[in-house]
Amino acid sequence: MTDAAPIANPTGKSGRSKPPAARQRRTLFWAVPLLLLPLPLFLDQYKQYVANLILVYVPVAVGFNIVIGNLGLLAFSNVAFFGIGAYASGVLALKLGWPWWTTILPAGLMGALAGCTASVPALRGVRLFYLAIMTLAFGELLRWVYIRWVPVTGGSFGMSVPQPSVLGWTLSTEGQKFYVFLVLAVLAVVLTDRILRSRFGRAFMAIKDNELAAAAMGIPTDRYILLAFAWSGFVVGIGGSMYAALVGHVTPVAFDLTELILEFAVVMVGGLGSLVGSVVGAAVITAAPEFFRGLPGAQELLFGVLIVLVILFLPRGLASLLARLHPIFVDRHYRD
Amino acid sequence: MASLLEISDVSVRFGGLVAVDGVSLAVGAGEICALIGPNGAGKTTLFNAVSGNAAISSGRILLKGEPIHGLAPHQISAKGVRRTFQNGGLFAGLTALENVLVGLHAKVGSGFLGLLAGARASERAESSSTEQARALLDLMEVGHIADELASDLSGGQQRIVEIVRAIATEPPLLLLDEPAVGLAPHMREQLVRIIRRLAAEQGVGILLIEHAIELVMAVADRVVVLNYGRKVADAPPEQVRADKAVLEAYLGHA
Amino acid sequence: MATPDAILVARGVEAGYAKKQILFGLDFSVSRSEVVALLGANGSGKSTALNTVSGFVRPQAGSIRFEGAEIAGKAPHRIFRLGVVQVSQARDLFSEMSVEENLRLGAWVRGGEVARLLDGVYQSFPRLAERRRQMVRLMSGGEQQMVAIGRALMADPRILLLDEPSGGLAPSFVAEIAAIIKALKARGIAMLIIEQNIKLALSVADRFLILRDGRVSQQHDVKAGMREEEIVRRIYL
Amino acid sequence: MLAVLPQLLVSGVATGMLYALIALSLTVGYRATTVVNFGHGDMVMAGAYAALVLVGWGLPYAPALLLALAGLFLLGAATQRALLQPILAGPHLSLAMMALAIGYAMRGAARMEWGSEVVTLPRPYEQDAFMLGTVVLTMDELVIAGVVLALLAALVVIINLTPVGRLIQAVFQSQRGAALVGLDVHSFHGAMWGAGAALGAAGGILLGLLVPLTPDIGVYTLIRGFAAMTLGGFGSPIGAVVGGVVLGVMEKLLGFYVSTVFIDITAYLVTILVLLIWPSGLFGRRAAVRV
Repeated sequence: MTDAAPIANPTGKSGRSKPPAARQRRTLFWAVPLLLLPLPLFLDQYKQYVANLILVYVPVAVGFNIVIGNLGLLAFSNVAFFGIGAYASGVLALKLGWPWWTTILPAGLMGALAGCTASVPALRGVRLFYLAIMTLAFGELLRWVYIRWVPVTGGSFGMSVPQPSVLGWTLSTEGQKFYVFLVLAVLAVVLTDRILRSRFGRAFMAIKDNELAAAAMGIPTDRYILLAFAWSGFVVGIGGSMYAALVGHVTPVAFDLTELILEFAVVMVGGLGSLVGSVVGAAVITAAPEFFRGLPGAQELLFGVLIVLVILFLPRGLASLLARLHPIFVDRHYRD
Repeated sequence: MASLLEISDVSVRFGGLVAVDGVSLAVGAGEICALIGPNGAGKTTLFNAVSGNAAISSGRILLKGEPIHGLAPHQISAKGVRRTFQNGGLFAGLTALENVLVGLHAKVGSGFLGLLAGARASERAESSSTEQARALLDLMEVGHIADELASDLSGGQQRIVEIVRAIATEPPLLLLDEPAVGLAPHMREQLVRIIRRLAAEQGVGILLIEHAIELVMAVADRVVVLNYGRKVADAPPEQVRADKAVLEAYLGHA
Repeated sequence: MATPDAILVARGVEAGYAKKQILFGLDFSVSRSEVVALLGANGSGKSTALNTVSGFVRPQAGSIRFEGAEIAGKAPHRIFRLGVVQVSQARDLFSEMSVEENLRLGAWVRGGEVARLLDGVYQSFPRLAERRRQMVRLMSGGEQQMVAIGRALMADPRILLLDEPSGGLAPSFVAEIAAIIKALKARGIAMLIIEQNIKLALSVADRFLILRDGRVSQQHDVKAGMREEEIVRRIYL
Repeated sequence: MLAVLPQLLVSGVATGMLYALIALSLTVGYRATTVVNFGHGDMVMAGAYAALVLVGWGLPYAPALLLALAGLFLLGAATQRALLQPILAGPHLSLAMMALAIGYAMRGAARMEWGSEVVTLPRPYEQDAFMLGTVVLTMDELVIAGVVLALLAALVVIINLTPVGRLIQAVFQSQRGAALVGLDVHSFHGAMWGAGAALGAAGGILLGLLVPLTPDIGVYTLIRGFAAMTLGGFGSPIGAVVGGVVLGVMEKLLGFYVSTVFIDITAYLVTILVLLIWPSGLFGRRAAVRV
């Protein structure tokens, strides 16, 4: 009987851990990066590159997760934001000669603009698979723009991005990039955490759970869907800018459907709707392929199987495992 | 004096079906009006018309003398009409407290950029509304479950949290869609207490749909009976109970 | 409660959807050739009870025996094969097909003599015989209800589960449906009926059960002659 | 400029027939389960490679192709029953991801085997071309059109004249109704995904005539299948066929008269514009998607 628990007593559920206090979480978001500071001392150039790539995928996953995990819309426009950010940084640096660090914000803003565009179908009431297909087509359409707009993008061969610099300092080693990337990744996580814990984040999750009831609470759902897409585009766009700086070469191939599945995998394996999950997913999924270099296809096969297993047996991702270890990892887990 | 809510001659049609057929009723401030009738009588449709979830095909719906039909649900909500849902409209992935905070959404008022910059003002807005939400949950005797996820609450607790959420902004009008369905007796008593307090202490006008007649008898000042989309009775509870037309409505034809 | 010739016996059935339990220990039985009506207010669990018997809702606990065999938790198509056939509230007809096509599909799994069964249905429903080529979508609600009952009869059911057969029908059709159910009863088909229309329910049932909060709160013999007003009070008021 | 129009139309229709087949194969699975199979393109790819392998083993053409189709039927049915059915009641997100992941794994497996080589399916006929007035018609185009028409005719016959077809129609009209007459809906779902995969595989084998096989052809086909489905109206079999042909013709016309870019992007534009402006498409009714 559901109403068995008398109202005057707390429901005696001892197993459930309460969401941690905001201060505790903040500690987590600052302490982990601090612990990572000496990392470049222990890694060779290649391993450092992989570590940097993980940091690139942190904002990408965080941004993507907002739309599919927190807002709960099946939209695949994240690769479009990622590509726009990378190309924005690349074009500004290569064609206009801007130092890389000044292109980060514009890349984010371009991503946000793409986010607003990608939200149009959702605002017009398109949902479910229809929304997935439309946003997927949007991303692919952009990829053709990269391929065909040769004077600006360099076409299929892409463009070389000049060595990144920050405030006049050139980032010549992977280790130097690491520190800049770390700051950006931490900012993406901390700021997104602020949003998710505020009335905005609550509105996103309310919309996901019950759009009708959300509107009945006076939430202008359209405005919040637009906002979620814009912030998602902004954060992922910055990830794109970091990617351009890391790889030094931006090509259309990097933003195809395979990339979409990779990013989808990061979020699903890490944990839908969970910030901790976004970070963990980025680390696991980015590091894993490095074990399969020189074995074309093995990585795809393994990822495919891994995702299948996660959906069947760990639907809330690795974050739910961590949450069992310590309440500080307890996050907004995906529920259905 | 104009009533708080005035529904006059409202009809709602879906295709060829007339779900609500020329119904008029009024609810005053601090008044509790119950809407009863057999399945398919049009009760929920009438509710949806008031909250903006269904379009009316004729008639008028006035809140404090001002027309609200034709507005979007979130606009009607902003004007002070809050509702609960028949099948539980709580946000399952949020805690009880967060659900109430969503109810307070419009009042929190932190700006987006200020929030990103970590401005004191937005933190203050958050923490003061959090306190307010906790106080409300305490007031309604469910303070101890504030940090439980809504999906982990019992059916009764969910109902009460949903009501707390609806009244968080102190709306003048509250619509309750079958608040007692599936509730254990002791929870029903608590519900009755809360509904009466809202009307008496805060002057909230309440329109509720309910099948549990003992609850209707206990709280309602007036009972409106619908059958086949039409109003067949509008009277104090005891009178309705004895009304022949009401019994007929429930019996059906054969 | 369970008479020796009970064919359907439910004991302590608990069932529901996702996190919402609806049935809390439901007990009832239906005897051979008996018509039992399930009455109750909204949310009392009537439809869930029916759907649990037919396998569309999987019970979490309890036992449901049909002619001695445990059917709780079995897939709907397996329960159907035993002759437990449901007419759902939404009717769920094949709306782009003709009356006869719908009827024939009813016999598809249990595989009786289609011609004989068809004749039987057309005799019970002369109205359908006249319209055997008509597309179901274009028929009135009452006629569709006849198709739905006819389709169930094509499976030669051992027990028929009817979910609000008079729901949404005009008064003239309600009388007609009542006549049909009485005719089926005369043929000795056991039935479990959910019905909002209490007059209709009382006119066809041998026994009625009142559901409240997911269990049977009262059960009465129709012959005992409780006043209708009293029943309405016990259910709703 | 106008002189080439007939030629464009003919080759557009031929390519469009192929799209039609793929859209139809997607529709079969979708109609049965109301789940869009995002991994369907990879079933198409797998069909082509399966045929390649079997022919490579020296099997005669006809049995090799039939065996490939049968294999894909089993693969489609098995993945549906084992991996999708358990989560069918769950969120759309998981369903989409599951289908993508299955496809992704298949693509990986194909890449491990054939990743670096470009392979083509051998033809059992000469690569001739015919002149019809001024219009060139290649043997490949003829074969594609012929096979697709034959398959469509077979499907029309099966669906309209056989008991199985009646049952398929019944499920498409009301799943619950089919369950109420005793159908095992789960097995039926599996069988329909199998049928969709097999039809898609036929499309993949034909596609092998037009383009060299790579493990990535699935993506190419998936996008065009979606576009054709959207244009024709989601879930409508006739719509899928008509939408496919119209898309094929549009690609050729826009590609020639406007810009070659359109050969690549017509499918995307069609998907976006149709869903935004005209969501029901040519033959669709209100979208029947499980919520």
